[in-house]
Amino acid sequence: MSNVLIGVALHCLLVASLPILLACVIRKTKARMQGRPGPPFLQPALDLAKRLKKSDTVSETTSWVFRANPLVGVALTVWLALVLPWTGATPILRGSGVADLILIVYLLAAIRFFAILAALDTGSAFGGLGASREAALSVLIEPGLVIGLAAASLSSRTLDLSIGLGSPVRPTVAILSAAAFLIAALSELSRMPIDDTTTHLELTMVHEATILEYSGRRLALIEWTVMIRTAMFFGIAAVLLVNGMFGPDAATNPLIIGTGVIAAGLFLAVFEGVSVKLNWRRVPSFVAFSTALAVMSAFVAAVER
Amino acid sequence: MSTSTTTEWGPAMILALGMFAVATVLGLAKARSRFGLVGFASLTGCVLFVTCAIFATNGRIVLPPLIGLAGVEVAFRIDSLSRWFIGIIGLVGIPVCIYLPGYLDHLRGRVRPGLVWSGLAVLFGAMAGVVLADNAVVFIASWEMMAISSFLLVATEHQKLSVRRAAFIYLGATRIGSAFLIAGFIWAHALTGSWRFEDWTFQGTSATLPAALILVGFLAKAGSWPFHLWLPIAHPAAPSPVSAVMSGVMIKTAIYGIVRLFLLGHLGAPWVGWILLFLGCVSAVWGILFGLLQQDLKRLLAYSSVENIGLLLLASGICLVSRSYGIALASDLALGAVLFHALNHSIFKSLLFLGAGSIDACAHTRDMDRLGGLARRMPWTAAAFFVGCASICALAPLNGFAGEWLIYRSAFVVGYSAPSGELRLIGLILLGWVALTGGLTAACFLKAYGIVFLGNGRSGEARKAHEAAPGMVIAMCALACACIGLGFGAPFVWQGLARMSLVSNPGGWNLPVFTTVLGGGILLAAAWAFLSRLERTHRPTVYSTWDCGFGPLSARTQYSATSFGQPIVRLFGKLYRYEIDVVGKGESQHNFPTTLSAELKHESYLESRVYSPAIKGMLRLSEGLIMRLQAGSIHQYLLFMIVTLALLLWLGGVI
Amino acid sequence: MSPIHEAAGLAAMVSLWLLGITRVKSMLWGLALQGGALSMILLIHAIANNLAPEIFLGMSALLLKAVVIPLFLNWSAHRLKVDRDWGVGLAPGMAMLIGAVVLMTCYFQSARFSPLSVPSGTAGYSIAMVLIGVMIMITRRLAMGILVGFLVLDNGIFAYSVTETAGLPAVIELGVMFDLFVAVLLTGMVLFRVSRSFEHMDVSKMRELHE
Amino acid sequence: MTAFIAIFTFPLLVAASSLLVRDLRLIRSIAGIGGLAHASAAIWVGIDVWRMGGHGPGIGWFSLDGLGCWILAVNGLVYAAAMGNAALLWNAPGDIHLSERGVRVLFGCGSLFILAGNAVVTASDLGALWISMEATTLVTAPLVLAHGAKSSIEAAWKYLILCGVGIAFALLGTVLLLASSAGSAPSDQGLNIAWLTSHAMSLRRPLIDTSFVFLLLGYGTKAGLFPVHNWLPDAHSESPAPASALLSGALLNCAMVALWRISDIVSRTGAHRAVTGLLAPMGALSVLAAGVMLIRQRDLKRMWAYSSIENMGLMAVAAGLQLAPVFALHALAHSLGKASAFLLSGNVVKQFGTASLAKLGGIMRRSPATGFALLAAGAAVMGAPPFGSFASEWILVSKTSMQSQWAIVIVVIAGITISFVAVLTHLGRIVFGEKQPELEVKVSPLALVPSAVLLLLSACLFFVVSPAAYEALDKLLNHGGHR
Repeated sequence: MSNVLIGVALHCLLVASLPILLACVIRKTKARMQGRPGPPFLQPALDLAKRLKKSDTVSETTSWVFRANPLVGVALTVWLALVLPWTGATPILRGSGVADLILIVYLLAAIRFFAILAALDTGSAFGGLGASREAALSVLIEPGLVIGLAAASLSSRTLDLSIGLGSPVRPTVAILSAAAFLIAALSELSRMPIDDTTTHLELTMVHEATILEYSGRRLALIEWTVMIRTAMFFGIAAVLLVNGMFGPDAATNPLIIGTGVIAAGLFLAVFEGVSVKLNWRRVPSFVAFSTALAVMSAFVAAVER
Repeated sequence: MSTSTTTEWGPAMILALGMFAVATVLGLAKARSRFGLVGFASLTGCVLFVTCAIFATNGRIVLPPLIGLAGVEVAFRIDSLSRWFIGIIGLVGIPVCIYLPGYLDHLRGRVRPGLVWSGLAVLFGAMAGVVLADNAVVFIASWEMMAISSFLLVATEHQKLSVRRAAFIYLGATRIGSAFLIAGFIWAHALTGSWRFEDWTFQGTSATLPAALILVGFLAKAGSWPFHLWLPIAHPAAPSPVSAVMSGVMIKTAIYGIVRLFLLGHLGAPWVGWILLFLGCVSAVWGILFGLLQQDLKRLLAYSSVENIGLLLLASGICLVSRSYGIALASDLALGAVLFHALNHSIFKSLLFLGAGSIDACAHTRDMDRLGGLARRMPWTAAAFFVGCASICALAPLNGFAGEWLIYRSAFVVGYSAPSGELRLIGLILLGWVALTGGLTAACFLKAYGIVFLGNGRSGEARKAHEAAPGMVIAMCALACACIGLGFGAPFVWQGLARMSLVSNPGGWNLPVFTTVLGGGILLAAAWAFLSRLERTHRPTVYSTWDCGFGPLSARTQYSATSFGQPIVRLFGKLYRYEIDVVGKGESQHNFPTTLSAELKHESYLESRVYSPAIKGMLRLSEGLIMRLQAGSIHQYLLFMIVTLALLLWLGGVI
Repeated sequence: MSPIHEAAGLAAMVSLWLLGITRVKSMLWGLALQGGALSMILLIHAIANNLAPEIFLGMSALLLKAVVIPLFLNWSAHRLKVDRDWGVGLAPGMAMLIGAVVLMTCYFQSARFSPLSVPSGTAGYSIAMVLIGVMIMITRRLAMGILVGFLVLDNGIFAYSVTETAGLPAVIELGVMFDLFVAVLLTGMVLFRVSRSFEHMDVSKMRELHE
Repeated sequence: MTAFIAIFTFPLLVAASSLLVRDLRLIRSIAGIGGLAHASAAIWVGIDVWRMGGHGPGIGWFSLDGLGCWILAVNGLVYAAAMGNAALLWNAPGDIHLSERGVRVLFGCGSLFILAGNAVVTASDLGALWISMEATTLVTAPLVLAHGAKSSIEAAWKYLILCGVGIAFALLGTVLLLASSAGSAPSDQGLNIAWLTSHAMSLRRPLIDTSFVFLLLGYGTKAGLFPVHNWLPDAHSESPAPASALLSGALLNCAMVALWRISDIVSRTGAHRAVTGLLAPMGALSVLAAGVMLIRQRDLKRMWAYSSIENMGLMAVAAGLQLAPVFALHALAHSLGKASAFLLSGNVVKQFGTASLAKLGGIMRRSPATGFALLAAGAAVMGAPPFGSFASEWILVSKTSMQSQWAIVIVVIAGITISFVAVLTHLGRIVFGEKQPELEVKVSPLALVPSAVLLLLSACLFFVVSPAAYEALDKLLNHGGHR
């Protein structure tokens, strides 16, 4: 009992700290990759704090959706971070079914739903552009996401990820699923090579275009949401990989997974430093690759039981 | 023989049907009344339906044989399945009855309200007759009445050519469908010698042909691919409350038929499950892909009905297939999914159609590229429509999610417990397929809500729109509340299904909805409290949307319905030969056109390659036959006679 | 060879001749001859068996088929200025050739149509007359020719009933003949209206009612 | 005896008055009253025969039996409605549609026709039946001619010749039947239906087949079955509407009765396969072909004519499978619906001056009652509930499938479906839609009454057909009478 309590406390602690740490690591590494010293290590956290102090400017065209979006986003993301087993420690309400795969996917969809509507709410061309691209991306990634994770948790016979991801799984399945999941995560998180988070050219934006109208506190909330989501996705990918390669025990070790998340962040930063953004028209085939990996994983999981 | 019932709820059910009969007569008699007694009678009937659905006990009702066809009695049966669908009819009926008077106000001068009321009353009564029918004859009689009343309702605004065309396409489709159904029923009757559904037990090869005929009949009514063409034509043509009933409830009667005969009945042919699975998969994606293309809001909703019917068929397919492989849990879950999703779809789809009706009535257009910014002008409608959209996108924890979750779960159960690898793989792939459908649905309804309600108005009408009449708003809000309530109450609904012994596994629902809602809600409240605490000192500044410094943004710079769907549509462009023709005019046309226009082209293969040629062929056959045979020459006529004589002599064995 | 057989053969030959000629007046002569021959069969049969009603029937048939109808048609042809019918589709000569084949086939296949299932020349002749009557109708261009064909067809049936059966009851047979007479009168009336409205008698050009 | 006087007197009176009475208005009232009186007499006689278990009085070659009485009553209803409609419609002399002489012909020949028709259905001897049948052709030809236009002359000519040839074949068939009974039948009984029925087994086999083929072709031509239907659309579309109603609602029934009587005899001779193998498929083929031909129609009355072919096909199927009650029910249902459809088309033609489907439009807007009634008539003809034809078609299809005649069932259902869609599409096009600026003649709303009454009766029929009623009808038709 006390073990569980300690695990949950650790999980909450990691949920609070790991995302910001990851953001700092990525920012610093990227700067180093570009050959410049970059801002202080904790700059992302400082930015958040600064923005939270500022009041925001809201377009007169907008309705309640625009104002509600950051709140919904942050609330649902934190909830997901709390219930998903992405840190290696025990998530809250483990095994109660709240981390149901389908529920998770649709909560993510709800976050995206609000984000897209908020983008359309501003009535600007960029908002619409970002919104329609986000919608197209989500269509592309959802099947792979669901198939991949379902295949990974097939042997545990439950859709509850807090159990499914921590139970034994065939290495092949886990690695295929993890690869599929990572690619899907890149698009879900709007990272390179799908989307460039730091671009200043509106016509190439995806995620940035949807939040173009946000400022001050609400922007801070959104940025924090993005950080948590990034960490969470890397965490799940890390859990999958570690579980596949070293077994469930390693996958439930916070130390290993935490290191894995940071390592993934480092890897991403290096990758973003050397890769170029894909032509929007070639994105579908890139994401289809993820779906194909997921289907292969499902094939292996289904056939070799 | 007098009325005999084996349930004490028989009189109530007959009273409910009688109410609709009264409403029909009243509506015909007082063609100008908008609500009055007609509406009251219909409303009472619907309330009685819901009451019966919740409390009635099982049993049969046999009426004196007013119309006895070939020795068949007029018998109705109340059992769990009928109660479930009667409840759906009543639940949609009540808000539609509340909504209708306000809507009819907008159609004043164009239609006679009383006639719409009586048409609706017949439709409700006939749908109830379909789901209550104890034998095939009563079923068919109600089915035909349903078809004709809905045809008349589609033709309400018959002054418009497009409406007339739609009505007749609908009539033709539904008639052909019923021909198949009747043929199948007769065949089944010939095999078993009984008209009662419960006596129809046959398996194996003898079941193949009757099952195929019956299935085609049901699929045509349900609007499944490839029989769906009438649906997006007929539903938008009808007045919105009627579309709500047709899309929300009427096409579900076909699902009822499938559940009654195939899922719960004994009309088993081994391939039925696979066919349902295949057609369900195709319909789901096909319907929503075409929905994404639409600019007309009601057409979009109609195509989305095709998609949802696809999901229902898919679930039915899972149910049958997994049962044939002995996976009890999966078939149980899938059956629950069919029933629950049928209820959910009828609620949110009628909500959305009513919303579209309000938009049509208040902004005078359904063309999404002429709408926009309605959220501020019609806040209540916007709120209700938002709930409907969120629900149809299956956002947790609304009712749309609850139904789809059951489908996912049944597919997953197939995935881990099927006896063979192929089947397990199919289960997993189905998960992805449903997810794909879900993603497309989300895009489609993001477009519907985002383009119509958000941003700036794209036309004068949209900018001058006003909130709908109170009755209409109340109806929509009631449905929105039902969406939320059913979503939260999903575990109870499952228990209800188990108590009605429609599903056998009381623990089938294992998703802690309340915990999620509670946790998410607490976090949301916390975030809101935090933000409003911060905002107490610094209020947000209201300013215009960023215009890149070029001055006020025109509404034309916004994304339109077409452009929103474009990235996705282009992904699947090969499926419907999607092309955009951009035409520039002006001197140096290529670089500096003075005007630019873009035209979107797509082609529905089913229509252009299958149905049109078939209809054209039929016309040509008729033309040819009639021109050749009735050419006006008496010599030729006499020759026919001699040829016929020779033929008859030969066939008769004389020469 | 009984006289009955001879008379039936004569009637059949006449119908074949009618199939091949084009002059309307000659066709009417032929029709009269055929009617006369068939009435004679009835008369011979009746006198031989001394049946009073049959004799009366035979006399009226003779009057109607050999005298009244041909005369009426002759008068009509005169009034309508109908002279020759060049035929349509099949040339008269060809038609006659085919008619001959039909006649011979019917003769040799007559067992199928005779009550006792034995070859019976008269049954064959009768059926042949029916078929040749229809052939005449199909190959004639003028309304008058079609009418003649119809009468030949009717004569064929008459021939069958008098040669192969005990005969229809006399009253019925009279009724049949009365109907025939009225039909010819009525058709004649229609013919007059045709010639008045259409200013020709060419049936093959009457094709206004078609789809 | 009184029964015969009752059913033959009134039409005779009307016919005589149309020839002798000078005042057109008087003829109209006489015709209307005569029609009603004849209908009630026919029904009275029918009830009498029903009560006697299908046995009725006879006189000479004519006697009453169950089926005869039934069709007699049906024809009586059609006649009454047609006369009533004609009386209400042609109120002014100097009408552009029909001359005074035309009106006299309509009343006179219409009444003579019903006389001949009564003779056909009551005939107990095949010879008498043939004579009466030929008489119906002869007296209805002037009806087709009544308009006096070029096209009506053409139609009348084709009608006379084609039906004449057909009927001649039927005579040959009759004579062959007589020949097949030669030797065994007492004199004067060789064509008696009752005798033939009871001694069917003693008839000579090969001749029976031949005779049936000729009779089928002959009376089938008259009934308008598929490959030999060509006279039907022309004649029906060219005659004045009440006459079309008579032709379609009563004349075709007479021909079907003849076919019924023949097939009843032949199926008892052991040549049962000839009946089910020829008559029923021919009927099914008619249903399908008429359905296909209905898709492309340009004229309202021609459309109804093709639908008559379809319905005769259905009756032929019933006759071929020896389903007496279905046969009778469908005869009634079709006559009620089709007569009202033709009468309504007459109103439409009178009102809008055309029967062309392309030119008509927006009837609902100009006279809602007519439009609604036209739709209802369409439903009644095509077998939609709540009209009698739905009941009869349903029973026909289910009984056919009980006999496992799958090919026929499939063809019939396909035909019914196609024609339903086709007819309702055509009707919808003219009933709904915008008003079109065309000539419009005021027609007394009373002129709708006869067709409305027929439709109401058809709706009543839908509710009356119960298993008990079916049994009773079966008993009436299958016992006594000519058997």
